[in-house]
Amino acid sequence: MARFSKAIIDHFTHPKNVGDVPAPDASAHVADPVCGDQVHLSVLVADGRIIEARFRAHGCAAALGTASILTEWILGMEPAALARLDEAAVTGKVGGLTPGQSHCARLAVDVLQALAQDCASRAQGQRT
Amino acid sequence: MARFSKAIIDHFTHPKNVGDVPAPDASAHVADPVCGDQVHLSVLVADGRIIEARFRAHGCAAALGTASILTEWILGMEPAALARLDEAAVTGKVGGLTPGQSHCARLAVDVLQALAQDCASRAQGQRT
Amino acid sequence: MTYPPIDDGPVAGRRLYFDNNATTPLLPAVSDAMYEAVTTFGNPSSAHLYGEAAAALLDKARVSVAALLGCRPEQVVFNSGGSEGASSVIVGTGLRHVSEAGHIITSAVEHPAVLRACEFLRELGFELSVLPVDGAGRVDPPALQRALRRDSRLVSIMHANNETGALQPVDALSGIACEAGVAFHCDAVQTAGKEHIVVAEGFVTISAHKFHGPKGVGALEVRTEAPLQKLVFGGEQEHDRRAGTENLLGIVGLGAAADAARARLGDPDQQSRRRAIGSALREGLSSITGAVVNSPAEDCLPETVNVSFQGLRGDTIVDVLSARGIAVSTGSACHSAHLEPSHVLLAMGLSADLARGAIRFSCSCLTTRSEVDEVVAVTEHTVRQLYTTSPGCD
Amino acid sequence: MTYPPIDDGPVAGRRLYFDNNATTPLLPAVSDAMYEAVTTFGNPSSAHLYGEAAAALLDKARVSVAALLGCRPEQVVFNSGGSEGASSVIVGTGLRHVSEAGHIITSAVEHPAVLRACEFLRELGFELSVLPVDGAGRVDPPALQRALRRDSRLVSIMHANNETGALQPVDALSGIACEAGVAFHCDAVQTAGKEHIVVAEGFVTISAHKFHGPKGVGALEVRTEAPLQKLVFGGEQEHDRRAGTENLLGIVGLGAAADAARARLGDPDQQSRRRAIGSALREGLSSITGAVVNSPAEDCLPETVNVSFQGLRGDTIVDVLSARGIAVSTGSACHSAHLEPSHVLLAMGLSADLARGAIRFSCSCLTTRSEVDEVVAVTEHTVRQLYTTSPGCD
Ligand SMILES: Cc1ncc(COP(=O)(O)O)c(C=O)c1O
Ligand SMILES: Cc1ncc(COP(=O)(O)O)c(C=O)c1O
Repeated sequence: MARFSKAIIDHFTHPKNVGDVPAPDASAHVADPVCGDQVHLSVLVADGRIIEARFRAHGCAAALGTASILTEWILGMEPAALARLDEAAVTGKVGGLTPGQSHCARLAVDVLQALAQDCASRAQGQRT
Repeated sequence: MARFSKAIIDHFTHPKNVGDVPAPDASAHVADPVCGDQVHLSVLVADGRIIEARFRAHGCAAALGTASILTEWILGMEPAALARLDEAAVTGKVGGLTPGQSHCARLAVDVLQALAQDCASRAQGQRT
Repeated sequence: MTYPPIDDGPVAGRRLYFDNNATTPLLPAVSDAMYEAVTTFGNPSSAHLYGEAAAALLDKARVSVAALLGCRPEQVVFNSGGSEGASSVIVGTGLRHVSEAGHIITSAVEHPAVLRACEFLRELGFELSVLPVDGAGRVDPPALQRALRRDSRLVSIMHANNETGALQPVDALSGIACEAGVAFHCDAVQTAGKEHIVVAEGFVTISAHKFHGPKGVGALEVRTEAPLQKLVFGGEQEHDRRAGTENLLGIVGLGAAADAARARLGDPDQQSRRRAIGSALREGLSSITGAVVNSPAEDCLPETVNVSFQGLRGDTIVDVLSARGIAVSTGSACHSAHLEPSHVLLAMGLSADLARGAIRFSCSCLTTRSEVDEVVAVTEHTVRQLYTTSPGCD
Repeated sequence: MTYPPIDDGPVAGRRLYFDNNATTPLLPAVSDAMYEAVTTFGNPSSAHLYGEAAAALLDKARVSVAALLGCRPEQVVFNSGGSEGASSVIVGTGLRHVSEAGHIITSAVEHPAVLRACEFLRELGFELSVLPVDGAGRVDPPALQRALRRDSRLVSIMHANNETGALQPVDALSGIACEAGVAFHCDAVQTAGKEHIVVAEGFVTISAHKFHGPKGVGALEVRTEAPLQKLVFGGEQEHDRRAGTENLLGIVGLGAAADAARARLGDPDQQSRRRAIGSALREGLSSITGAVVNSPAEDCLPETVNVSFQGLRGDTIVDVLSARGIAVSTGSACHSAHLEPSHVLLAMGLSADLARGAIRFSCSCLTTRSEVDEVVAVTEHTVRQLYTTSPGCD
């Protein structure tokens, strides 16, 4: 197996949606305590669906590529659905990860769950 | 340097004068106590010169080739002259010897000296 | 096969190579694979495209060698050849047990790569048992059973003997060692590519150049849980068992040679051809006056025929045949004017004189029947000539 | 030079190889010499024409390597590369003194081939002094003087560092060891073929693949009376100092690479071209925002530029550059998701973060000025993009 899937290479060489959404409806930042990789996601939500997503990341190339892929993947999703994406789903979406890159899927799941939570708590906040 | 001179190769592949001169005027047999090589020479002498020479030998290929070369080289020589041929002369005549083959020159000098002695003692025997 | 010409050969045209136990020519498939790999120059450890392309060649060769040996790819440790393979296991055992030493078992007919390494362990304080062999050159398995001790660290016994071709019962021997919990090493340098190697459990050493691969590359098969001490330190190449940037071209050649050998082993026609050539050589040589065949008739590599000519010296025959364009060897390394008789033949009970008269003819899959006939004829002529020249004969 | 294409490279057409300290491509003269030698397949130890032809190739290569090193041919011991060379001297010293042990001296910036072997000696009971280095990565000769003890067995210090290119004062260091009667080993794997190696007395390790020869072959220069313990046992090859059938094709390649390197070393035009290329690379990289050059400005191989980008990770830059067709390396082997900072850079006093941001660019005699310009431009673009992506930046 090659070290990187074609999708990951595409995304770390030509990352999509780099930066921060201005005035985001939700955002999340997670860091892997072992490898030090960090991912930051911020999104705009409209009509209960994500309509814009941006990322920043620090870490290995696979982590960067994965984060960029996430920003395209989650468009159109309901925030609550993010929490149901698991490592297997992420690994499949990015075109495969080597054992040494499996932390990228974990990090992605963590940031998606944090994002879902942030959406939920802000929605909660708005409702109350 | 190749392991064998052209002359030595010629002579051990196509040995000249193999065997024993019938009714020789002189003969000699020497053996190297270290490597076990043996050379036997027998000659006919007429008018004070060697007119026929034959050899038998057991040992390395260089010893065989050297013995064969000797049987041609000494033709026409006076028996006394044989005792004056030294290792350098033999080495030159056979086209060179490697350090591992230098015992062949020693063996040749030994057999030539023994042959000269045998000639001398037989001549002595005839005179008295 | 016509072999490449060699400068200054005195017998114009004749080139018969019967020294395949010393080394073999590359098969065209092997040199082609190496040519092709020349441009894949990356370091297999490098984390970029050049490195990945090189690593892919390495992986492919590892799969080929594993298929030849019938093991898993990760059990294959590439190294620089048979001597390193044997030394790494034996010296490695010495290093692992250097403080308490212990006991090592080998046989009297091993290659110097094994014998010298075992003798070095004796210098380090180990005790060494050297098992005797019978007239066929074989170790008796019960003798190994009796030699085993509680402090035995390693048993090292070869598969096929390089001088005679005699095969040891390594399956039984490795089973005995293994049952006693003692590590087993098999020097299979002469069998790899020629015979299936059946070792129950242990380390197996092979070398590419004995089966039409390049010289200076080989592999150690680690078919055991026994620990392997690194001897070459550095990076984590070869699953952290042998450091150093890999001999990529050599390993590619080894892989291609393994593929070709596996095809031969699985081809009944090639196997019967091989046996026919071996029999013709053995019969032809044994019919020469003065010949005594030293290779056993049974359980022997057919391509190896070791024969002594009574009263003659093997080194002399080798040199005269060489001058006639025929490459054979005495089977034992001869370093001085004083010809040492082979330790293998002495261990089999031959007299020193007969052992000094031994020469080894060894074929490969490239040897033809007409080459065999020619080599027998030239040997017969040469032997007759040497007898005529001998002081004791007429 | 255009490098051979590699399958599936995502940046069509671009292939820039700047990882020559990891390994180098074969020069055409080297692969030609190897192609030619393929048919000379004899075993150099064999006493017949095939063996003599092979031995002649071996002798020729030995003369070439001796000429490059400025030593006598019989001081050259061929082996399987740099890791074996270093291990053979260090582990060999361990084996020679295993009963009484003693003291070993090395430096903090050595290659793992030396460090791991020295650490193994520590396991055997030796004491190990690891000399520190200054900010340029250099050992201070008086520090060696102070570290020497009566029971010191070996000093092993490299010539050029593989990660930074920094040159050690090995002439002075070997002189100090030698005066104290302690054996000296110099790992000159990165200098052979690039710089003259000036070691007063000692063992010198070189490896062919670092100067356009094949991988898996090298030599140990024995420029000393100090004893050398065999590690690979068997026949009496290499003047009885390293057993095993010789890697003939590899050695022929090493010889041809040595001839070419000697020609380059003696050619002032090539030397000034080499320095100009190195300076352009260094200057280009150092002008990139965030760059800190770790290779010393003086006494450094011009072809090696080690540079850290503050706040970025070296392995990430390597992977992105690789995807863009540019081969560079972090300089330190990275085996896990957890990137270990380089022991060399840490020893020079860099912070772990800066050390993790290091990448090594290394040229060879085949590198062109336009390749340098392109690699600097792509690196600048990549680094800027990574800064933009970083959480802390804008
Ligand atoms: C039985 C046996 N073991 C070991 C070796 C050593 O192998 P290499 O020459 O590849 O080091 C050889 C051949 O030389 C051999 O025939
Ligand atoms: C300084 C240094 N020493 C030793 C080695 C090991 O050499 P080899 O890979 O030939 O075993 C290398 C390269 O890998 C090196 O750069």
